[in-house]
Amino acid sequence: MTVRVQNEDFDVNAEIDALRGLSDEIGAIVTFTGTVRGRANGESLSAMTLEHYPGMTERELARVEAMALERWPLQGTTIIHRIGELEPGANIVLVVTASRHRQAAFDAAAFLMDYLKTSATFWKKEAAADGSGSWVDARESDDEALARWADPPA
Amino acid sequence: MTVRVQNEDFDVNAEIDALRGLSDEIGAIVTFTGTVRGRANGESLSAMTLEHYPGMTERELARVEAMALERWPLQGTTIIHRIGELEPGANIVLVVTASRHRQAAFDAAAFLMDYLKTSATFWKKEAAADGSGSWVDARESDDEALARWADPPA
Amino acid sequence: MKLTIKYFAWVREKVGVGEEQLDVPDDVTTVGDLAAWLATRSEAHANAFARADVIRAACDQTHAPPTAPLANVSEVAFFPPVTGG
Amino acid sequence: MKLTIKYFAWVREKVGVGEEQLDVPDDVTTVGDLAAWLATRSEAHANAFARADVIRAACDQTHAPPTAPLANVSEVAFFPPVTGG
Repeated sequence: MTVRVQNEDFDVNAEIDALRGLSDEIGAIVTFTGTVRGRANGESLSAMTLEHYPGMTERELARVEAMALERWPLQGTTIIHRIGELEPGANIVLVVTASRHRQAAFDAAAFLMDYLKTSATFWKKEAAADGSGSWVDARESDDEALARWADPPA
Repeated sequence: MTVRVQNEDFDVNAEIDALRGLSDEIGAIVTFTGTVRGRANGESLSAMTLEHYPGMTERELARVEAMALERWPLQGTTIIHRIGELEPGANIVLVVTASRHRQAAFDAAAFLMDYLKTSATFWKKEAAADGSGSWVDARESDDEALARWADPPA
Repeated sequence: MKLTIKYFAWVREKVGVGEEQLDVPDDVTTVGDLAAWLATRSEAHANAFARADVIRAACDQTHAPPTAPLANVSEVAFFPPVTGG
Repeated sequence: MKLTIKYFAWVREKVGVGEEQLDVPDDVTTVGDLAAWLATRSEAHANAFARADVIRAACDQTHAPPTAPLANVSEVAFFPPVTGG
């Protein structure tokens, strides 16, 4: 039930341990780490800047987290998203889910990422190695990924 | 492409960083950590012992890993499974997958866990708080989880 | 009607500012109306809203479609489709 | 036919040993035959193989059904369904 938006890097071990301590019924912990690719479609990246909508971002992340908690039996969730200037290879986003069984943890983590990608108010600007900058276009496949969750879980 | 069977604990950060260094195209890293539940079905656990079939276990894990690498575009995978005496709350198993995009990383990690659960030669014996010991029964739901992967991926 | 208007990412860059406090005419009653009215305010605004179909909006920090009413709203934001994660 | 037989988990506990080197009669040609023959060797073996339907097997460290032939096999293992992960 943690949401953080920050420039600082995160520590996956520390976030896993924070959830592990919440309940002695936890048997499965899934993490998703999104990173800045150093190369995409053959082009080298020199850096990425993450802009966001302060206030709304935190509200959206909390809303998405609440949806996951309502849908799956989770002992804990954490969402951390970095903003500002990030180097190639750097962490961008961390999602952690803890549950009794693995399927809920896997599904909830994928759900959180799909919703975050399409509703949390972040925008990426890539700086190419030649100094040019361009805003990243939204991917249609992200909308398609979201459609998977339209039906209630089995 | 790493498989390890060991009594020692593992370090999730270190394993993530090991995969991250393999390619500058990695954008998504998923980890699954399975832990010893301190309480299950209302009963307290004092410890768990993991027995395995040396030689065959490593072969099965390598086989399952090769299946995942053939099925998804992965930059790297790691499977670590602990054996011997483990305390409640302790780590049992770690699976890490790294890919360009999140869906392959999520699916491959879930696949590895489903196959590992039904084919890797490990057996859990639980010691209850009252000193009694019992071998854990296989769960039918694990066989059902495996059936999901019968069709080729979309 | 007094509104705080916020812009993000390339919408912000094209408009040239991140935020404006504006007194909006009474016949501007929806998010879509507001986008059309903003586009008339300067060449920079017109340029920013030229691709109005791809611009998203939020009213008081909640995602809102072009048909969303502005009644009782104090902050409206315009931005491209999000690309976080 | 000389075979190394391995037992794991509760099969091992019931048999009382983790490994045996045995000379197996020629009419024992499949994994299922071998389980039936092992069950006749002692009360402990009989007890271990009483629930033969739930016991799994591997030939030379590869999962094998009861119908699997023993020709050219040097190591056979019997164990309960796996419970790792």
